[in-house]
This record gives sequence, structure tokens and C-alpha cells, in this order.
Amino acid sequence: MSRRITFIQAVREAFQEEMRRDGSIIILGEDVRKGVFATTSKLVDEFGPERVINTPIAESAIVGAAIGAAMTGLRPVVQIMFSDFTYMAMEMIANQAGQWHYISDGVLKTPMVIETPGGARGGAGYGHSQSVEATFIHPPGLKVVAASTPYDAKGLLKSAIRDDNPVLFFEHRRLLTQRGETPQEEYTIPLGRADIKRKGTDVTVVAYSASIPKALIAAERLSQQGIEVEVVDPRTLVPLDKETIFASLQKTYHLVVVEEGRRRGGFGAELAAIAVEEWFDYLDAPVQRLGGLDAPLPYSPVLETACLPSADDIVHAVLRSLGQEV
Amino acid sequence: MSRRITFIQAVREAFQEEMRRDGSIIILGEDVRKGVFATTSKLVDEFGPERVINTPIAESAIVGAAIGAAMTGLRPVVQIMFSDFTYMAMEMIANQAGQWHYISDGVLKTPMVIETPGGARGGAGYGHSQSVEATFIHPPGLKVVAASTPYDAKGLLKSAIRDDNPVLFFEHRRLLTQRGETPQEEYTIPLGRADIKRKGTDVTVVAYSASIPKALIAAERLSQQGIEVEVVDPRTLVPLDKETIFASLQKTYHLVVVEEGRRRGGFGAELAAIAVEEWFDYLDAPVQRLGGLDAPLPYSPVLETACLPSADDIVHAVLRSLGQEV
Amino acid sequence: MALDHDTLKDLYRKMVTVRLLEKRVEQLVMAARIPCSGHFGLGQEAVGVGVCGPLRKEDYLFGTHRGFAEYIGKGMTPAEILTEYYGKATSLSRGRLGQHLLKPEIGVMPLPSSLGSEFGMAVGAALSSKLRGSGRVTVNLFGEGTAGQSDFGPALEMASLWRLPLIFVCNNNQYVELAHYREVVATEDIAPRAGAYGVPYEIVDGNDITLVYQATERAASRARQGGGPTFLEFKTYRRCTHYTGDPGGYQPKEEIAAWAQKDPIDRCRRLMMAQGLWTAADEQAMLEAVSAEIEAAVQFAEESPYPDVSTIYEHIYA
Amino acid sequence: MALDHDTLKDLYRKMVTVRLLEKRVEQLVMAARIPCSGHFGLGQEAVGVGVCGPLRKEDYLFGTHRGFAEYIGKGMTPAEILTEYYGKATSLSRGRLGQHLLKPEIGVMPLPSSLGSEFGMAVGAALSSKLRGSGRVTVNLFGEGTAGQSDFGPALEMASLWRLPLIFVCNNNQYVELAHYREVVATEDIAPRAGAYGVPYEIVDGNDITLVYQATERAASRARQGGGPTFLEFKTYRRCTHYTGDPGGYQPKEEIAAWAQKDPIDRCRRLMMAQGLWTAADEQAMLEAVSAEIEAAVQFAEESPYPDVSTIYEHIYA
Ligand SMILES: Cc1ncc(C[n+]2csc(CCOP(=O)(O)OP(=O)(O)O)c2C)c(N)n1
Ligand SMILES: Cc1ncc(C[n+]2csc(CCOP(=O)(O)OP(=O)(O)O)c2C)c(N)n1
Ligand SMILES: [Mg+2]
Ligand SMILES: [Mg+2]
Repeated sequence: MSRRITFIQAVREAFQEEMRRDGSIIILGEDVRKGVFATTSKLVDEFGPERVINTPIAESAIVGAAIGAAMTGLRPVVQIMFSDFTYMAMEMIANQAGQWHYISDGVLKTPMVIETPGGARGGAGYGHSQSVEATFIHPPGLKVVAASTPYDAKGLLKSAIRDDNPVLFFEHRRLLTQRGETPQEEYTIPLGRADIKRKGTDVTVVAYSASIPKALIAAERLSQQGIEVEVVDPRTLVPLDKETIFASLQKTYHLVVVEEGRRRGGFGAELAAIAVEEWFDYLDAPVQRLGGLDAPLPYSPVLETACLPSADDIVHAVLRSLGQEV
Repeated sequence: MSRRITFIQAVREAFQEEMRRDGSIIILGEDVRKGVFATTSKLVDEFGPERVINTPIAESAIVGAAIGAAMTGLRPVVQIMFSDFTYMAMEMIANQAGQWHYISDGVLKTPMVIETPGGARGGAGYGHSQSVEATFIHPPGLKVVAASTPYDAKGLLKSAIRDDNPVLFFEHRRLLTQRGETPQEEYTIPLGRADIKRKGTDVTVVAYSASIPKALIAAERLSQQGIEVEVVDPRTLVPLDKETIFASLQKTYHLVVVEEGRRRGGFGAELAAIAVEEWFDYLDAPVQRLGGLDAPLPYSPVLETACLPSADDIVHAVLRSLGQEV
Repeated sequence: MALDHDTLKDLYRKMVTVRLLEKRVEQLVMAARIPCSGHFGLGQEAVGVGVCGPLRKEDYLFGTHRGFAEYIGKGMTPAEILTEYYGKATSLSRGRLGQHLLKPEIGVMPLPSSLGSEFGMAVGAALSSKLRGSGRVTVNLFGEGTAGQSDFGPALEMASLWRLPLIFVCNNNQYVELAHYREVVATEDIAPRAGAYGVPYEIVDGNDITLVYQATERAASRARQGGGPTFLEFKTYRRCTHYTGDPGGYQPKEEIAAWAQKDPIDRCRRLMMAQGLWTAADEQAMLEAVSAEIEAAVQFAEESPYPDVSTIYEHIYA
Repeated sequence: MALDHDTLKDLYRKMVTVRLLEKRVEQLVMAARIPCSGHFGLGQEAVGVGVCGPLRKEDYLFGTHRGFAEYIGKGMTPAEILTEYYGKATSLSRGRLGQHLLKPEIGVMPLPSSLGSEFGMAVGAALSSKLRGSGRVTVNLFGEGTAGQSDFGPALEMASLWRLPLIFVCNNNQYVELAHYREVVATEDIAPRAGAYGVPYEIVDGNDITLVYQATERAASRARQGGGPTFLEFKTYRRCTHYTGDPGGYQPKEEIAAWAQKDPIDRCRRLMMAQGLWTAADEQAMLEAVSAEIEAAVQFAEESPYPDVSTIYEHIYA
């Protein structure tokens, strides 16, 4: 049985199902009991204040506490209210959470999830609107998830919670209230498996999170011009499902990559680099890389929007890739 | 007049000359008065404890203080004792220092330098050995310098101090005691200008910091096989001197990029992406991207070394690029 | 000791401006004229306004996300605030800042999105004043929840060590978002934490504008005389919800009602009336003038154009 | 009250082991047999050893970079330590950890490279014990300089709020690298900062092993009874330089000499001799045994192979 539920509900269900299944899962964060953005709201009624813990405003120490708890037998989920604030815990995430399993030669494990909504949705301003997920591609030992649909969110979050590594689970605010078909029955989606959101033969567009709806709009428009775009959603940036992307490229020979995070040093940089290293013979044209402007995000919605790639930008990038634009 | 001085002396001279020139420059950091790694040692004798300030151990607040000081008329230099610890101040660097100039519409300026030694040199272990500079390519508003010689270090640091933006100045510990010709006379090197460390015609090797000596050794060896490598040192990762790299590629049509930081999402990703986007017609072969293993750095020197690209690895990458290796 | 009459009237008018402006902003947010959410401080106007009272124009203020009181207190106008909230080209930042109000000219310094990131910056501003002998005082205002943030301790340490002209002001309004503060703050009072770092402190009724003003004045004069930092904790109460999207319901009605009795604006008005400084006619005239100022500002903001999209490429680097 | 005889003898032997091991490691670092630098705690052995005395094997310890005392105290052997320092395949981590000693089996938890990053982790371990009702106590040891780090306050806040079975132990050895601690620490004592978060504290002579042991025992039993966290500040003194590469010279000779008089090992030996528990012959036998253990460990580490380079690909992810 499948219902159309929101992204928020899907995430909440994943928490609920996993917490029922495994008593070692706890949720830590600021106002997670009431749940300012609702993904955790009312969980406290079912699981009690010992498992759904309101913390002081101290992102670094919250993540630190999750690491210590994870190393000693719990499976903590930390909610960071805005993904911009993950930078406050960068030391704990990148230097500690991701490293102790390896340097302890496998003795310690840090099974934990950082759930964090972010991204631009107009009017929140420079430090409440960024898409910072690409930052976490570089440090070792972390997994990075960024789902684009309720279905994916639920299945991936359940896998993330069961994973024995620290997983960053990025949610885009513009998607949180979107609905999508989601089965009532138990399912999981493995981390590291891409999904083809639209089949096509002419150009491969790799996009994720809130760039997927834009890519699909662009694909529709292009289809009317006879250009069939394949939209590939990696869903997890680390580990990356290179096989699926490569399989698409082997059909299309054209690659466009889209993200809302800033372009310089973003996810697209890594993907384009993989392409030119490993798939050189399958590139008939320059890779087109779209991302946020390499500047802080201004507040005014007219400005903010202009800093992000649009469906139109994707259309143009595809046309450029095909050599159909001057 | 030029002398052979160490990297440390070059950095120290840059501080000294700039502090004499401009009374608004102060140095903040842990034990900067005595100077554990000597780049700031004895400056307090000349400039006094008001301008060379020992701080508590609190990297985030130190950088925060520098930002506040920079916004109100000083030109602070912060020393972060190990570049791994820049992650403790990630919020202040990436969300604050780099953003207020833009979002204030140019009203505020944050002229500051973060001087930070780092990198692997055997025996310091996982959190005192990383090369984290690539992390700072992604956030907006920052400049990132990584010099490979005393000459470059001095000239670039002077420019960094005079720059009105936050500049991260990464030093590699293996280079700190290396000597090089450095003029006694005043000079500066603009940020964003690459340097060709060795001329060549067959393959362009872009490397920086401690990868330069390795690249030069590789180039020597390859030269004996009749392969002439051009070694380009960008010196600043942001802003990046694309013109110089492109000019080299226009001769060689082959690109290899080397860093000690981890490969995934590293500087090489950004450069390879630029290459496949902008220089597609000048690539006769896949870009070869060398970097640290995507894992934490193990302590034992035999292991640590194995995690980093070697001169041999560069030789092989060049040969691969030329299709001369199976 | 009482404040002089003009000062009191000025503070009163500012508090009223804050209250009316907040209400107006709320309407405009709900009507989707303003794209951001609003954070209001109904009942706690005396803190921000009173703290800024004894400050000089050039003194630095690091204010809060719930900071209409301190921004108006420090001298920003409704038009300056509204054009920022609207994101219009006529705002000081040409639409870039939104809620993160800024006006360095009159000492209004950055309000970071991330709570607590101002602690280090305020230390830096104070260090800068001290080293340059500028005589400026820095005020760092924050909530009792924000006092739990990481850089709080280091800021106290540095301020204390270096005897900085820095006033820490904790606006203890008893709520941290949707929770009573004791759910996430271990102690009734925050101020003794400063004492443990060697920073002298006072705990003061934050709903009495005279006391707020005077405590800040003492701290500022200590700072100017080289006496170093002071920590002030003002006890007050947030009678509204956390932000415009918050339906509320978690604050006991009786608690709200009890604090309504201690409303700082009512108290100030009663005081002025008792002293014969203020009449019903004065009140009427003032309300009209303030409302007119706000309405003119709304109109100005409404009529202002949005910034030109091409401006996004400006000032990426200095 | 005095400690029982076996306990005292055990603590004494451990302190002596620490002292001899540190000396030996120093030689090995200087001789470039060990690739890392060494951080030693000459004169402060009673803190780490004494704190671990009353702990159970399963209790968690977050120790320090100057931590031979606590690692030996918690039960690590010289061979385990030396093989890690050598980076050999026979070490518990197969050469990966170096100075960052770890042995979760006996409660030796991560020592982060970045000072202060253990504060949050220790909170998490204690939270975990509490939620699982494991009865385990967590000890978080750190220097007075590290107490200035950002997550210090949040850790106190959380420990206090949640009444965690967590003992904060500040080893105040009066130096922070190359500077006297008062150059970077605003107050003589650190412990009252904990008090301001509602965490009870004691300030104790850190050179008296009996007092160290007993204070920790009190704190541990409070923690086990659900009484929450305690903060202990032990006053001691580092009579050596910061690390093997530090030429020293900044510590006044008289200061060092005065503290040599209070040496914790000498004091413990005198106490045992005065109580008739210890003779010169015991001393001689013990020194020989400890030296032999250390030399055997050195030899084992020397003869151990380096890890195979191919191991670098293992355990990147769990
Ligand atoms: C680092 C960070 N974490 C979380 C938030 C979200 N947030 C905004 S206001 C607030 C509560 C602040 O409480 P308090 O400091 O008491 O100030 P008040 O809102 O009561 O004025 C929180 C958690 C934020 N802005 N920054
Ligand atoms: C975050 C961080 N900053 C700086 C250092 C470098 N460092 C190593 S030991 C030390 C001094 C620590 O002083 P204290 O806490 O008093 O401990 P002690 O060395 O006296 O035992 C410093 C600054 C570090 N390891 N981590
Ligand atoms: Mg509050
Ligand atoms: Mg110390």
C-alpha cells in the first residue's frame, strides 16, 4: 500500500520505524521534542524524553556527544536545525566522527546520522540558506545523502540509521512539504545506489535534491524540442554510484551536472573530474557544470534565485552540451 | 641582494616587514610570542605584547576575534598551530569571515590572514598531519594560498596581509626548514599568479606546496626518458591563475594534477573540472589526478607515506597520460 | 536615582516604536509582503532599548535575532529596518541582509545567522578599541539559550584576561525557542558563569528601563575607564511566540498574564505620569507620530524597487 | 583516611612505571627510534595514576596528550604503549594511532588530536552509560589550558542538565605549552567555572596520591548513585618541558626546585616507609622489575615489524 505523504512525514516515519525496531537509537538536537521543522515532532510521546533529547544550543558539543554515544553502543541521530550550522561542528564531523574507525583499526565504530535541513527557499538569508553538502565529500570516513523525494528520503534514512558509519543526511527545505508516493510497507534503499528519475538518450543530467525538480522541468521542455534527457539522481554523494552514471553516459556521451551548492569545489567538480579521468572516451563534449554562484547568498528572493541554477539554465547547459547554442 | 633563508625565516621576515610598515597589523594565536614553530618567534620583542598576543586554546573564538578586529580597523593575522584545527573554526572562517563583505554590500571588510602549518611529515598522527586546504576552495569570499618556496612564501604572505579579504595561508611542515634564495629587498607576489617551476613541452603537471619538490624529482627522471614535463605551481588555489595553466596545456595537451590533501573533492577535482569544461579541445588524454588516499592518515611513517602521492606516482601518472603505461 | 526626563521620554518613545513596529512587521510577514519570518520580543523591549540608552553612537553593538529593541535603541530607523526586511534596493545593503541588520556607521555590527558566532567577533571589536585607544565600548547582546553556545566561555576568558571594554548582556527571556529555558540551561542564572571567569556581573530586572539603563551605564563607564568587561543579566519574559510560524501554546497562560502585569512600557508610562512628565495627550500625540513614521516607512519599503539582479556580481571580493 | 596497603603499593608502582617509561620514551624519541615527539609529565604522575585508581575496568577514560600516568593507571602496558609509539604492526591499532592511545576493552577511549574535542565525546559516553543503565562512570581528563576550549562550557551544561555520571578532571600543571597558564587563563582556579554550571567541585593537591584517589572515589560513587557530575581540579606542576623538541628555559629554576620538593613519588614512598610498608629492598626490587618490564617492551617494539603497507586500504568504512 502506498500513500502520498510529505517529505517530512516520510522522514518522521523512518525515525519511528527504526526507533521501534532498535532501542539503541536516540535523537539529539535543539527543540527536537516539539520539532521546529516537524520531522521529529511528537516522537517524544512514543519514545520518551530519554530517547528524544532537547539539547542546549551547541552544535559542536551535540555532535561530539553523539560520537561518544555512538562509540559506546548507541545509534544517535543528531538534528542540526539548519545545515549551515554543520560548519560549527566541522571539527567533530570531519576530524573525529569520520576518522576513529579507521585509526582504531576497526575497533571503534561511530554509527550515527546527522539529519539537517538546508538550502535556499527565499527569505532566510545568508546563513540559513546554504547548501553545504559538498564540503563533506572531501573528509574521510563520512557518507553523504541528499534525497529528492519522500520515497527516497524514507528508504535512505532507514539505511543511514542502520549504517555503522557517520552519515550526513541533507534535506532541502523546498522539498520538505512536497508529497510523493511512499509505501506503507517496510523498505530500505541502499546508500550508494543512484536512481534514474527520467529515461533519455541524448544527454545525461546528474542532479540531486532540489535540483531534481528543476532538471525534470528542463527535460520536459527539451523533450518538446526532440531532445531526450536522462536525469540521474545519485541520491548519495558518498558513496557515489559511478556505475549508473557511467552507464547513462555510455548511451548519451554528454554530461551536465547540477547542484544548488556553490560551483567552485562542489559536487560537480568531483563528478566532472571523475568523468575526465575515467570516462574520457565517452565525452563528446565539455562537461557542463551548474551550481550556485560563488558568493554568499543574498537575502532578497530576487537576488537569491538569481544565484542558483534554474530550469532554464539547465536547458541552456544541455543545448550547449549538444553544441546547439552559441 | 639575495640570501638562502628558510621558509620559516621568510615568513617571519614578511611579518616583520609588514608590521613595521603598518601599525594596524597584529598577530593572535597560541604561543605566538615564543612561537612553537618559530615563524612568529621574537616578534614580540620588537612589536610588544599588544601586537603579538598569546591566546587561550580556542581556535574558533580566536578567528572570531580576528574577524571582529578586522571589521573595526585592525589587520589581524591568526596563527592556527596545525592546519587540521582550522576545522574548529570552520564556522567563523566559512560562514562569517568570507561572507560579511558581500552581504554588507561592501560596507564591511575583513582584512585578515590565517597562517597555518600542516601536512604530513611522519609521526604526528591523524589529526596533526592533514592537508585540508581544499576544503576552503568551496566557501565564498576566501582566498587560499599554499606556497612551495621561501621566496614565494614571503612575497605571497606580504600580499595576503595587504589584501582586504580573509586569506588562508597554508604552510607545509616538510617545507618549513627548507632553504631558498630570497631577496633582501622588498617584493611582493600578487595572489592569483601561478609560477612555472620547470619548463617543459610534453605534459603539464600542476602541483603546489610539498608536491612541488616531488613533481620536480619526477620531472628530472622523466627528462632522462626524453619526456619534458612543465611543472606549474598555482601558489594560490583561490583565486586560481587559470590563464597560466591553460597556456601550458595549449603546449602539452596533457594534464596531471597533484596534491597531498585527499583526492576526493580536492583541488584536483576543481582543476580537472575546469579542464573538461573550458579546455576540452586541449585534452589529448584523460586528466590524471593524484592526491592523498581517501582515508584518515595513519601514524606509522611507513603507512603515512603510502597514503600520499610520491614522485614515482607522478612519473607513472605522466606516463599514463602519454599512454606509455599499461 | 531617576533618569533625566528627556532620556526617559526618549527611551519610552523607542520602546513604543519597537512594539508598534514589531506588530506591523508581523502583519506584513503574515501577509507575505515580507519574505522572512519575524522574531519578536513582546514585553522585553526595555532590555534592548535600555542597554543602548547610555551608549555613544560610535560604541559597537552586536545585537540579536529578536533585536528590534536594540536596533531601534541604537538609532536605526523603521525605514532602514523595513527596507532590509523587504529585501529592497533602498535598504542599506541593497537587499542582501534581510534580518541581519547592520549599520556600522552607528555601531550596529553583524548579527550572525549562527547564534554564538558573535561572541568572538565582539571580543575582536573590543580588542580593537582597546589597542587603538578609541574609547569605544562594545556590547554583546544574546539570549540565555545562546549563552550555552561554544564560544561563550572563550569570549569571557579573553575579555577577562585582556580587560576588554566589553559588556556582555544576557537577555534572559526564559524561553529558548519552544522550550522553557530550564529544559536546556542548567542553572537559573547565567551571570555567575561570568563571575567564574573573573568578570564582574549584575543580575537586574529587565522590565525596568531605568535599572537596565543604569546598570549598562555603570558597565560602560567601567569599560571606558579601563576597568574591563562586565556581565549583565536582565530577567525578562517573551510574551509572544518564537517566530511568526510558531503557533505557540507551550507558555502557560498564567505565566504570560503575570508578566503582562510587569510590562516595561506600561511601567515606564506610569512612572512618567506619576512624575508629571507625561499626559494622555502626550501619549496620543506620540502614538500618532510613531505610527505615522512606521506607515511612511512601510510605504517607502513597499514602493521601493527590488534590487537589480545584476548586482549579485558586485563585492564578491574586496 | 589512609588508602589500603595494596592499593597504595599498586599506585606507587604505577607512578614509578610512568616516570621510568617517560624517561625511556624520551631517549627513544631523541634517538629517532620513535617517530613522534613525546609529551611528558614529570612530577604530575599522581594525577593520572590516582584518578584511575578507584575506577573500574569498564569505566571510560578520556585521557590527555601528556597522559602516560592515566594510561598506565587505567591498565595499559608499556608494551602496548611502546608499540603504538613505534608505529609497529604489533600495536593494538597496527601502527595507526601513535600517541593517540586507545583500548576500549579497558575503557581507554579516544584522545583527539584537537584539544577539547573530547569534551563532547565524554558527554556522549556518559549519556550512553546513563541511558543503558550500565553503571559505568566516565572520566574526562584535561589540562587547565584545554579548559579554555569552546566545548568546555557546553559539556558542563549537558552534564549538569542531564545529571550524567561524568567526572571532569582538570590537571592544572600551571603551564600551557611554553607559557605560564595565567598568561592565557583568566583565573587562578578553573573549578568554580563548573560550580557556575551547577556542577559540584573540589580543588585538591594533585601531588598527594591519596587525596587524588579519594577525591575521585567520592566523585565516582556520587556518579554511580545517580548524583551526577563532579569537577575535580588537581593542582600540580610540570617539571619538564612541553615536549621533546622544546628547549625550555621559561620555567623559573626556583619554581621547579620548589615543586621537586613536593614530588608525588617521593611523597608516596616516604609515606609507605613511614608506615612500615616499604623498605629500600622493596624499592630496589620494584625498580628492577619495572625496568625489566620496560626494557622487554622496548625490545619487543624494536623487534616488531612495521605494518604491511597494503593494510592502509582496510577499515576505511565500517
Ligand atoms: C547556531 C544556531 N543554532 C540554532 C539556531 C536556531 N535558533 C534561532 S533562535 C534560537 C533560540 C535562541 O534562544 P535564546 O538565546 O534564549 O534567545 P531568544 O530567542 O530567547 O531571544 C535558536 C535555537 C541558530 N540561529 N543558530
Ligand atoms: C585544538 C588544539 N589546539 C592546539 C593544540 C596544541 N597543543 C598541544 S598541547 C597544548 C597545551 C595544552 O595545555 P594544557 O591543557 O594545560 O595541558 P598540558 O599540556 O599542560 O598537560 C597545545 C596548545 C592542540 N593539540 N589542539
Ligand atoms: Mg531566550
Ligand atoms: Mg597545563
